[in-house]
Amino acid sequence: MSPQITPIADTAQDLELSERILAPDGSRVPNPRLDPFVADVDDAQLRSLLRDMIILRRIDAEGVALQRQGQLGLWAPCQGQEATQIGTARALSPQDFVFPSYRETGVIYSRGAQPADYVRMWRGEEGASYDPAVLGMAPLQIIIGAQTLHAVGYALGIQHDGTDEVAVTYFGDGATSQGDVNEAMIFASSYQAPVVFVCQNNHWAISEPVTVQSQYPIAGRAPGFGIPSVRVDGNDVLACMAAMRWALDHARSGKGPAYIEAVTYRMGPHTTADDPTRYRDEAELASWRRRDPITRLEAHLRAAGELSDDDVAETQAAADAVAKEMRAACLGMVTRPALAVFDGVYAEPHAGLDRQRAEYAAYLATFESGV
Amino acid sequence: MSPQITPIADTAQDLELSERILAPDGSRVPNPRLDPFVADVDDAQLRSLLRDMIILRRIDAEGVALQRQGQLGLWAPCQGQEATQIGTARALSPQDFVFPSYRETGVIYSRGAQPADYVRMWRGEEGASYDPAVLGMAPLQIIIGAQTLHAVGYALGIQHDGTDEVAVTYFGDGATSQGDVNEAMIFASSYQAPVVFVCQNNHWAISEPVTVQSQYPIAGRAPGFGIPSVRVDGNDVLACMAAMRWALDHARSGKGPAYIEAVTYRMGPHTTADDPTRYRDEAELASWRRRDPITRLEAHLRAAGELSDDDVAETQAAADAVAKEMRAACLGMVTRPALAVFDGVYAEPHAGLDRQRAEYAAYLATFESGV
Amino acid sequence: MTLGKALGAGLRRAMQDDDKVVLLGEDIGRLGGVFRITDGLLDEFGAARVIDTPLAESGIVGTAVGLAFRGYRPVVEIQFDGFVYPAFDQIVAQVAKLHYRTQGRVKMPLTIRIPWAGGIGAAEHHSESPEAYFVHTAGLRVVAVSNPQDAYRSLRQAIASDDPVIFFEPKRLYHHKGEVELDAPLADAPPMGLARVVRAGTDATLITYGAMVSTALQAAEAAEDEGISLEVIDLRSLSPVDYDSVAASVRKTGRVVVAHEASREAGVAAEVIASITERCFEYLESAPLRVTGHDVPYPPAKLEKYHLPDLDRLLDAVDRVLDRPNSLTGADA
Amino acid sequence: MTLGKALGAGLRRAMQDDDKVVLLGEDIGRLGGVFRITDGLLDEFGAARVIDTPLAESGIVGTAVGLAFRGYRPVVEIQFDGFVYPAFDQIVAQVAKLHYRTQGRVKMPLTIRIPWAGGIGAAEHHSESPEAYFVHTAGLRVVAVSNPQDAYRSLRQAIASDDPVIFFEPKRLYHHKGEVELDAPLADAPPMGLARVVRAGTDATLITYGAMVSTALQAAEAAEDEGISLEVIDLRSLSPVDYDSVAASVRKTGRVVVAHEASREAGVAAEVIASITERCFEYLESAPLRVTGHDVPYPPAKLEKYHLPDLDRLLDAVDRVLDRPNSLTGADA
Ligand SMILES: Cc1ncc(C[n+]2csc(CCOP(=O)(O)OP(=O)(O)O)c2C)c(N)n1
Ligand SMILES: Cc1ncc(C[n+]2csc(CCOP(=O)(O)OP(=O)(O)O)c2C)c(N)n1
Ligand SMILES: [Mg+2]
Ligand SMILES: [Mg+2]
Repeated sequence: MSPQITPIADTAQDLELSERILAPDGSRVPNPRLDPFVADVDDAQLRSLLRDMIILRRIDAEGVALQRQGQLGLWAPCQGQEATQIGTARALSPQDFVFPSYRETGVIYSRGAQPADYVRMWRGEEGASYDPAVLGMAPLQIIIGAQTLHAVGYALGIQHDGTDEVAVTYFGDGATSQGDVNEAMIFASSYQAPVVFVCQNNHWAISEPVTVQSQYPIAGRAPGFGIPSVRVDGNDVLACMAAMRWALDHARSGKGPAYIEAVTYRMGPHTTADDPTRYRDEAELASWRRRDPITRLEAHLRAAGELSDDDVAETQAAADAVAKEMRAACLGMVTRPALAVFDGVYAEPHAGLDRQRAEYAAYLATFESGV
Repeated sequence: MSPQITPIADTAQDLELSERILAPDGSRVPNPRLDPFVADVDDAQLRSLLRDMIILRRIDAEGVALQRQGQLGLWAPCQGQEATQIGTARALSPQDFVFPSYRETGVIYSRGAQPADYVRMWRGEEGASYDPAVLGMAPLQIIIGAQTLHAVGYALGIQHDGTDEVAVTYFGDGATSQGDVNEAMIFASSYQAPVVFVCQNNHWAISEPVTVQSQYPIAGRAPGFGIPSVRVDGNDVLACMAAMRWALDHARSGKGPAYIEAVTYRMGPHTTADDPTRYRDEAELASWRRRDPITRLEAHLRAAGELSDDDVAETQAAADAVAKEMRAACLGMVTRPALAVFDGVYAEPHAGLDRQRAEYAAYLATFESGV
Repeated sequence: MTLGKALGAGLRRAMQDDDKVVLLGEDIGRLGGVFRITDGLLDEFGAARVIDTPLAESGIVGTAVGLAFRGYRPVVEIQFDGFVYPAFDQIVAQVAKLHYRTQGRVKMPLTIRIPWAGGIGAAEHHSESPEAYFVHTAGLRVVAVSNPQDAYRSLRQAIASDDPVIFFEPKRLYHHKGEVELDAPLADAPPMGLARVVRAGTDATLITYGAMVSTALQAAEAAEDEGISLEVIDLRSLSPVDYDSVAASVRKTGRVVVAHEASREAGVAAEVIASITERCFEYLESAPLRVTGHDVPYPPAKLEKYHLPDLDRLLDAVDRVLDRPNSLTGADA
Repeated sequence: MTLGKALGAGLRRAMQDDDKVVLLGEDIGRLGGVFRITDGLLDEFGAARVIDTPLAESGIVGTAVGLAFRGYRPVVEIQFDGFVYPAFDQIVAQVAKLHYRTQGRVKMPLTIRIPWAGGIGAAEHHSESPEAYFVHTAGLRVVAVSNPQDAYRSLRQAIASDDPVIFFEPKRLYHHKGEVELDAPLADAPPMGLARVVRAGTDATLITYGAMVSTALQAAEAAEDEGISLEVIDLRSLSPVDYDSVAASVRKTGRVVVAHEASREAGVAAEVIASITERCFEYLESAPLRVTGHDVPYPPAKLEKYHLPDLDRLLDAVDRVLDRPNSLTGADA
């Protein structure tokens, strides 16, 4: 009595169900739906996408290294998801506003981050890693799915203001189970809000395979809420960029929300606190290494004679330079003084807290010599 | 890029999109999908369905009257939804367990309620109107959508026990916006739990038309979660029964959850505290009066020569008798004594509450003469 | 003007003053809300500013957070007290924390209006007193009103505040009337955080808020007949509590009763008593007492009169705090 | 045995004793939970009893409620303290109320385990102390453990209880070791609601729970060096609080400090102090004091040491409650 949906317990088959432009071996496959959205993307642009992905991978590796060295409390690696993040974020305009989860290092990068912007939160110095107004991006969100509703509200504001900006929200496959994410689709659909949902289906929510959340393609949920969707190969940077351009066009032109499921893979641990060998096969990881998004674009460009060893070496050097700056910014951070614990709770004076602060200041003062 | 879904802002068109067996004028229309599920339903059974609907309407009217007379604090009328409730509930087996919202008077009736079972909660005497174990039905649920998750958990228990019972949950069109209802679909799908979702789309959530919750057929959401669904004319008792039998068969035979959207109409106010003239057109109501579920079945049976004026008169008399019993049970209720306010909070002794109870008892005792 | 109408007037005024003020909630548009507080606002301000939402409280508050990110000042109506819990995560983990998380780069000038508390013979979940949950949550301000004038003024102050405010409206007072100065400049009003001495007295201090302020005043009158002078304080702001005013009173009377409808364990009265004890220990002549709802879920309507503190329970506590058992209730006589 | 292992042993034992016990949570199966508390249980009891759930806390608790309707005794793991809020509605409006709603016809023998509190340098939402919300909620029992023995025993008691129990596990103690009597009959154990005098003393009573019990013991040792005798009480049960034990101690010492990591306003310490004041007013020689987290959202990791009560802050409070400022901290010296 209902449309048949194919279960996707198996990842190989899974990937076949998604739209792509670049095959895993780097060859270009015609895609009548997506091609028009990247007709303008020439080899120079492809090289620049590759560059971003390589730099992102380096930033990510630096994050892991800094954590291992005790300089960060935690890091959530995005290795394997570079095409999804760089491809979609490249399609954004600066005026668009992003509501991310915690794994969108590539989106932070694409929004023009300064070196320290990657680490302030993970180092435990600040609640937010960067200034939302500067990057056009809400702080990293740890509560799974909560940000999707914020994006819808922001989009309602855009609608009310009558501008053509778009709100974009990123979330994982696990997040799709949260009530908030479903409510976000409902609100977005009811108000036809200019919001784009980007689900990064990286196959895992910590130790749970995506089949715990859904045994069916996640992109298949959106149409039931009246939201058009596309399921795209998340390791194909061109397909990701094309899908995002489609979605942004759709939202920007007043047609309401759009939904992208990017099928990708988390190659590293969930976070630096995680040990994925406890729950997943080496074979699965190996099969995804063969679908590495960076290798794929590199193969494509090399086959086209558009990439030299020098190009790659130059990019690696640039990436190392970014990583070095990030490290320096991280190590150079100065923790705020004790009383900063009270800063910024309220916008306006609060008698109770102000008194607590004063009491604590007096208490601290008793430790100061000579007092 | 996504399946087209037709918006359903208009109720006439809306109804056409649903499955039916009896046309609004009572004539029978062939329905290859649903007919097999009610092949055994003969005229005697149809008369008994009509009887139940008429009695239910009478019970509902008595509820309204008792409230107007100050005997109940509130009442949530189900007038107009008799076919949905009687049709689906008739398909249940006694072992199945129902998780209702607050408007399922017809389901309470079908589960074999005693007269007082309709009113204990609405009168403010008890938290639950009836004994869940006796009726095979959880207490009325006021928190919108919360019960749908309970049904899924109960269904998990059935699965674990290896029996062929089914958990069934009823909820409204408004409820479909709640996170809980969406999470319930996700959990049910992941575990392939034997649960049937029955959405009574009565077109309104208090003053909000269903289009605030969804501009698309609600039944269209379930397939995206991997749950087969059917959209049925909720004023066609035969179609409701058929759809429910399909859904129960599906769940009972280990195929997992099923979803029914019954498209019906709330002819009365949301509750006795509501004034629907503030928000809806008389014309809309009038058009739905022409689709009255009772009139429809009555027309069908009369056209077939299977219903006489005497039959109807007898049923009305029976309905009046039920209403009389209900009234007597209501008026005969004795409010529990003051200290009952402490009863049943915990299953086991609780030092804090036991002390409070003793203190309150001592306080009350000071008012007793001579103490 | 009734308290309900005063709230409506406050909303209207706030919307006129600042076009970033938008309202969101269930049934607040055409219906004007189940309590008619937003009556007429849809017609006046249009559907873009008076937004009927899908039936999902987390969705409502989460959407309002997004509007605040965009520079709006959303005012959310939760239909009844018992329906705020699905939004608890968004309130506690987002609304309360975003200002701190971003060190003020993102402001959360949300107002969350909650028709509140019991005594109206309602069904389950329609008579809750959840204020302590929000008082315990750093980053929120919590206001509870008790009369039309305060309702009008503090609702406007809440909306104008750059901080999130949980705004409790005692629903059993919606139809109560009182004078409202509609045109007095907001700048002249007492700040939102201040308590009010509703009645001056010398023998004991009765501290409460919301609908119980009038019960407390009745108690003070009854006590006066017996020659006992009670000071009655309406806290008005539950976070922060105006402990300067409270302590001034306690230093004068030395005896305190704190009353509310909410249940007792870790409720607001516990907070007030612990703080009073910290600040005024040497002034206390007897143990401060609590008169509260019992530690039970809100009972069925027919039993609520045994749950809610009433005049007699207040007087009984006053008797005890004054060490004269049963003199006021006269029960033993 | 570590506290974490003791909890695992408690779960295993409860599952062996009663096949109606089923576990639900995120990552509790193959991974054994992010803290490995359920390590090995999937292999031992199978996927039907150790259930990895979709990522939705309301869904987890709501599903557990349904299992309880069916006669099961579900044990839910919330992955971190800060992720319990999406389940707040199901906990407060369903878990806590169903027994009362049905007058005991439906039992809710749920245990909701919450890895809890701060001090581990974690990211936001991973160091919350939400216990007061649940203490304020009638219909729930609330337990907080501080050592392996209690963890093992009271988790089994919680699961065996026909009432819902919110079970707090101080995550910074998961690796702390202690003796655990694995085979002592549960029937011989002290009932779940009892507090424990961890160290007897005469000059002041230090009341706390969870990970701060060891800080309190350190304080008592430091005080002893100065000739001050502190009694330390581990509440263990936060609802109900064992006020008989607490009051007995306060009547002896006359001076009280209550400490917890959670923020202060309307927290558990407020409840304890208000109740002590009610019961022991005439025994109090100074104002009971609170040492708590500040009324701020849990701060970033680098600042948490300024937020959490530590030995010095406890000693400072002891000094003040004994009216001998800065004698113990020695800070002024
Ligand atoms: C409300 C809530 N519950 C649980 C968690 C713990 N948690 C953090 S990440 C995560 C898995 C998320 O998986 P997914 O959405 O697929 O995103 P991914 O980590 O794969 O990018 C979980 C369970 C959380 N942060 N918030
Ligand atoms: C969580 C929650 N939010 C709000 C309400 C208030 N409320 C009661 S019924 C109702 C409308 C429900 O509409 P629908 O789901 O369509 O069911 P119907 O009343 O039409 O049967 C609302 C908003 C509630 N009971 N629970
Ligand atoms: Mg994932
Ligand atoms: Mg409806």
